Amino acid sequence: MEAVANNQLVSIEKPEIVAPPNWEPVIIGILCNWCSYAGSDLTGTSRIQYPPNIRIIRVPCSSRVDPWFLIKSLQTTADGVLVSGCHPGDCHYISGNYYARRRFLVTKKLLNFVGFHEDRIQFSWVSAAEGPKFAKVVAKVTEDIKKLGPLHLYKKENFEK
Amino acid sequence: MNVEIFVTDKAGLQKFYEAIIARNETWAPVEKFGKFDFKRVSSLGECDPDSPIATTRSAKPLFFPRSAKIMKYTADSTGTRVKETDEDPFTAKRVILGMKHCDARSLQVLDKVYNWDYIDNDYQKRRQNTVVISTRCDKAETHCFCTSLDYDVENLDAMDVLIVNGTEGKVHITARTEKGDAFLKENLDPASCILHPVSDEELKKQYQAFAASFRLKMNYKEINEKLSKIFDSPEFEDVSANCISCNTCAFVCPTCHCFKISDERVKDTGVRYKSYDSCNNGYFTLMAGGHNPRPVKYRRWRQRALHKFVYYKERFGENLCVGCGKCAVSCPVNISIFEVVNQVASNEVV
Amino acid sequence: MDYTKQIQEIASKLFAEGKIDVFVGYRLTGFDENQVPVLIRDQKDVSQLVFNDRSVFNLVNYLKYEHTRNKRVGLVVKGCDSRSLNLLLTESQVKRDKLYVVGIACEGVVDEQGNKMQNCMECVFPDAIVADEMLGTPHEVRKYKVNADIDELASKGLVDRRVYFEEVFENCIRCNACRHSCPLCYCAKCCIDQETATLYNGANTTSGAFHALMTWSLHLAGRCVDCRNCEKACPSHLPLHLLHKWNERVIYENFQEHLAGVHEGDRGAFYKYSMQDPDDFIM
Amino acid sequence: MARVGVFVCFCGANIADFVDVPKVVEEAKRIREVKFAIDYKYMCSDPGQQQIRDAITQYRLTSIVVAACSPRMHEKTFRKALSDAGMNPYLLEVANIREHSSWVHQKDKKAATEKASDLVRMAVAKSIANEQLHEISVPVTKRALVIGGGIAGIQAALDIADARIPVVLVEKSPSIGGKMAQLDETFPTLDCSQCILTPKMVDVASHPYIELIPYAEVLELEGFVGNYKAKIRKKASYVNFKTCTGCGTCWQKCPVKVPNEYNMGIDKRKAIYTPFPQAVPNKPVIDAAHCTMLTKGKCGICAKVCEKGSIDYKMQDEIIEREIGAVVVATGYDLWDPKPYEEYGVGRFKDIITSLEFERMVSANGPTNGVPVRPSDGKVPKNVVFIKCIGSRDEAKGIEYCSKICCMYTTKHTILLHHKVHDSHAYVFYMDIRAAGKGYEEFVKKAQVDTAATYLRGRVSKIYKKGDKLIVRGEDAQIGQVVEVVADLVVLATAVIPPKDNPDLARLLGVSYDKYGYMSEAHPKLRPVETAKAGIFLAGCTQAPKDIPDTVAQASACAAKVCGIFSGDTMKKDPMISTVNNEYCTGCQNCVKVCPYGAIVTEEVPMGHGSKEMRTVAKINEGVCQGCGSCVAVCRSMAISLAGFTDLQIINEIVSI
Repeated sequence: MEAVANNQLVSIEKPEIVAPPNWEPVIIGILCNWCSYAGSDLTGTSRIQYPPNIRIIRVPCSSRVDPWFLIKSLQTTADGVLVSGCHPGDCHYISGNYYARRRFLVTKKLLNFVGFHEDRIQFSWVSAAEGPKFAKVVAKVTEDIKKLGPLHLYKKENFEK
Repeated sequence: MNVEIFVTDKAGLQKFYEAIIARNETWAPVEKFGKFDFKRVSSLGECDPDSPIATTRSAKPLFFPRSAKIMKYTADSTGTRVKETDEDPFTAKRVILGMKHCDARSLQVLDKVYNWDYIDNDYQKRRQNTVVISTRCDKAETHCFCTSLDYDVENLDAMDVLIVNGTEGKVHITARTEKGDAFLKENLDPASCILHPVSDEELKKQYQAFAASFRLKMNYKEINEKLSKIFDSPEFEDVSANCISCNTCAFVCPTCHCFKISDERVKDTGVRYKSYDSCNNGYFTLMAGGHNPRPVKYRRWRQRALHKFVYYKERFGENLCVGCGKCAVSCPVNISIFEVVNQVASNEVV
Repeated sequence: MDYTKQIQEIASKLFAEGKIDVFVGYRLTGFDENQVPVLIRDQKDVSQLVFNDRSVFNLVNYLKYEHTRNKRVGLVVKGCDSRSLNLLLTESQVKRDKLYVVGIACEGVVDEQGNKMQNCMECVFPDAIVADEMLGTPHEVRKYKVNADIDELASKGLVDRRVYFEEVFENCIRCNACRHSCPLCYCAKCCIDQETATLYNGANTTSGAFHALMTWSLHLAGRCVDCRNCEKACPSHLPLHLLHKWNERVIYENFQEHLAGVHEGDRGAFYKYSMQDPDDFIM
Repeated sequence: MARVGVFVCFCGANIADFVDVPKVVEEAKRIREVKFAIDYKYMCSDPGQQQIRDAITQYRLTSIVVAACSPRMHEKTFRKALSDAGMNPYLLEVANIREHSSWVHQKDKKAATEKASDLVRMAVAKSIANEQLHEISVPVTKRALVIGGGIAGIQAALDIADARIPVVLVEKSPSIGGKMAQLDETFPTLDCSQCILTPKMVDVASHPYIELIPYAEVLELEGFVGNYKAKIRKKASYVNFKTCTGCGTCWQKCPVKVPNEYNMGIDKRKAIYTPFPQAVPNKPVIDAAHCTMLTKGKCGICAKVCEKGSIDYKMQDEIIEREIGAVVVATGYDLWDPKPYEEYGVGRFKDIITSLEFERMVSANGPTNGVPVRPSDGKVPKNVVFIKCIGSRDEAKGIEYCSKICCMYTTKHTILLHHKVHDSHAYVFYMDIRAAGKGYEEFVKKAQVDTAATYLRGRVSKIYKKGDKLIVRGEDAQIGQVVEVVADLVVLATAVIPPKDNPDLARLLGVSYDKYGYMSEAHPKLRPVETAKAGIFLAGCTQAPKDIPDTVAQASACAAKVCGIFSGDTMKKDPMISTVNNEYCTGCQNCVKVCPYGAIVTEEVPMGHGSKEMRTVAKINEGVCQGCGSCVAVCRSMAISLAGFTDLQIINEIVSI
């Protein structure tokens, strides 16, 4: 609490870790090809601006996202992860996002249980038409994770930021 | 060397420990989740050096770490550069308290292999910089059989300082090596002790009581000989049937020293690790071409038993077993290596 | 709860009738009250078999090794064990017609100190679900209870939980006894054992242990039957049940009260879905 | 070791203005595996592609990273460049530094550059793990399914069938013809709609390659391009079409009267009916909701009077299954219900009608024999007010887009009014006159002169009743005054909207759709008739509002696409599919359970080398697999991998940010 009073940003999970000055979080965005990736392209074509912290990885479907991608991300380069897919019922592959949704919930709750702030792992449904929504989602996730401070849990030892 | 025996009482011992902890980097058995394990300690309150319960895992990780970083490298377009790894936390000068005799003995066994064709400098450094203080057990546990093996438990010189609980609350402290002698001079306040003037009779008495408490007894020479002849014994299949190949025995064993080398890379930085491995692991012997000479449990079990009691003996003149019983204690299905080797050896090949 | 005699009789009969090649049961260690799983291959060894409240280990685990593969197996299962057997049947790992299952209406087993195991006190299905023959008086199906440890830990703050689990992962020595003792971990090669440098998670460090245990518990989420083989196997005595029970609770509360291995053909919570699944955590 | 070439595009100023491109190149050059990196103004241009081709041979590159626009845009282009240079096209990775960096971080060049560098590094890391992939050949069922029998469906079906490819044409209503059959004359030529449409309808009915299934709907479509299986429900018509001669006695005698949909409910039809006289097929169906024999079991007159005994009250819905290679979706459009315009008195004033109602009235075969009348008193109106953009371009009440056709048909309506009622006068309230199209502007100009209609630019604010007249109050923006027009009849040019069940159909087909319910094309400019799902094409208003010439053009384009698929006995398929590593597969069959396409089966393989013991493993049917990766994520032993998106590729991306 003291550190906060001094206007220093600390890691929410490990308050002893203080963010370096001008610290910017790295967020990994894993997007499904048909809805969210197309939606993020639309954000681009519409020139809607959003914070530059997100790094986007394209996968065919949200159901391709194995929970260990999220674990690995948080253990290496990321301070937070966003996974985005098609809205329920709109999956290009019929039912992929329904399976993915179950895995996401359990993964999120489990990571939260062992001490990660729940906002480190976020999910969204963004359709190919929702360019503005994608920008809003990224802005929100970035803002959330900025508040949480740097992630310093179980990082791989050879990871140097 | 000339043996001096210091005699003190429980309180004096506590003071001795406190002095050690205050002056040295000290490792001692600490309880976590109901099991004891060697941990770095900063006060006597954290640990229990005289715990009658042996540590679940041996002191091996302090000399042969679970995952040692053997190098660190970066790779970019200008080339691959090996970077200095962080300082090895185990090569600092340190003291280990509360090591049982079997654990201490295991270091002598390991020394053989680490000084063999390749001299492992890190290991040597760790050994040289460590003072081992060992307390003799008062009583054997269920799976203990150290007295049945090829070393003299009573006159063991694997520890630098030996502590023995005598009668009437007396505690005997002896240096067993020169390093130990020097250490005692530095850390033990002679004022709190009586210098034992006479023979070490009391120690002998304690040892006899301790030796009498063993349930398991075997003739290791017979075992060595019989096992060397029964490579094809079908008995191995029987004794390995309830093994679940879980590797626990090798990981807790003080003498198992198999490892694997693997790289982990993030961004352009990689670390090369040397981590524990176990011959019970199904793909321990899997070769790059896909062939696996030990695809089934009994072959792996045979390797384990024979390596411990035949191969190592042939090469280094020692059993690769110190009779600590840690494997049997930790085995999820309560398999005891004592029973296994005896069972195999008792069924001679026709 | 002592069915030693009955089980010896059943095994003896099965061998005499030539119905089985191997019988998986328990025998005494020979030096204390604890028991060792035993694979009996001959009628003359049947007298080794015992069964009482110290018959803890889930024998279904033995169905994945070469000693039982493609053989006709007799097997003793308690309630939790039978649920894992149910999953193995569903996941085509064993063939029902090759098994002779002796089901136990289980009164609960005890740990090495003789105290009743925590999972037995919270057991929902004490009676074997899959069985050719039942021993004991059947129980009513009990109500699902949230694990007490979970409740306590979940009510703590984020930092406290982090501190607690950091200790857990730090004490893991990555011997993999947990996964080898788990009847549901039967993969030929575990996904955690990767060799490629970027995929590698094998380092025997806290972060490696975190990765391994997280991945492992997610692979068992919605499948774990709470037999606690893993916890008993763990040489560091880690509270592994916390991860599984937490997942079980999340799944039970969110996915139509799913419990693993209760119904034949139910593969676990991640291999089905419902339109009613919670969606509010997704933006 | 991998030798990667990195090619960074300026995209003119699109990337270069907001990302420091030379810096990105410089950063890329620092990566160990990158052996060549360069920037260029337009990488997608031929000289740009030439650079890639040259570098591949000169630097012996093993994979290529192009940092440019979205891979959804030019991945194919660059893949082609790779294969032209003799390299496997799937060794390409695209780093999306335009849509994901330069266009969205225009205010922060430093951050955008950093991000672009990261994206390149990720793409390089991924590309190192790329494998050579080869296109897959899949056998093709040469039969097309056309959904919807309006002019789009008719045109597509005829064009495909003329190429001697069998077509199954499914129409929801009892007759094909669609909306165009309801029109009187068509702009800008004032052709008689019926005269140009009905011959095509007859052609459909008689074409040897067309199987017409009217009064039916598609229930299920499973499979994949070239190998779909469609389940079609043919609704019970209660009339045996095989024996019915279409004589008409039944509907003449039927006592039940129902509002006639074809005439927008202005007159009545019977419970047994053909939608209109020129219907194809010209056989009646029984409207089960209204027939008293079917609802109450009383009547049965039609069965009595039918000489052929064609009436069968016990007829059931029939499920028809067809194997299909490609699908054309031509479900057309609906008109927006103007009810939200309460201030106009919609619903309260009978003399406010929609344009399609007006169209039916002025139609020669319409309910009023071609003369417009006031619904309230049947009198012929003199002053008629046309109001455009009802629902269109109206975010508050209707939809945002322009319905495209209303300007033109309203112009047409002023002409038709002028023709039918010589002494009438038309007033047109408009926002803009959008007359882009061949002959359209001329048509509007001529109409304005010929009809002397009064064009008032402005929105109508209110309509109220005064006596039997309607007073239309609106603004004339050109003179900046509020005007009031005394009208006998008000015609609302209601917006074009997608059919209500379009999203349902889209979901059933696995096609994406936009927020209005129009189905989405694969690319708005370059792939306007394809959907993102291979083998499914869009014709007409199911994609967006359009007029008849555009619809017909798109329908023919669909036909060309379908014929393209069917040009060989097999077709090429993307190799981004799953494969099973038998060594690791445990045979648990979780993948079989979650695969949405049923693409995974099991096979028996030996336990080990030369072993006689067998075990079960999963096997992917590569023709059926669509590459979603669901199976990969549920495969605990990591035995399945998805080409192009392997675990190694994705993790490489993650760890190299």
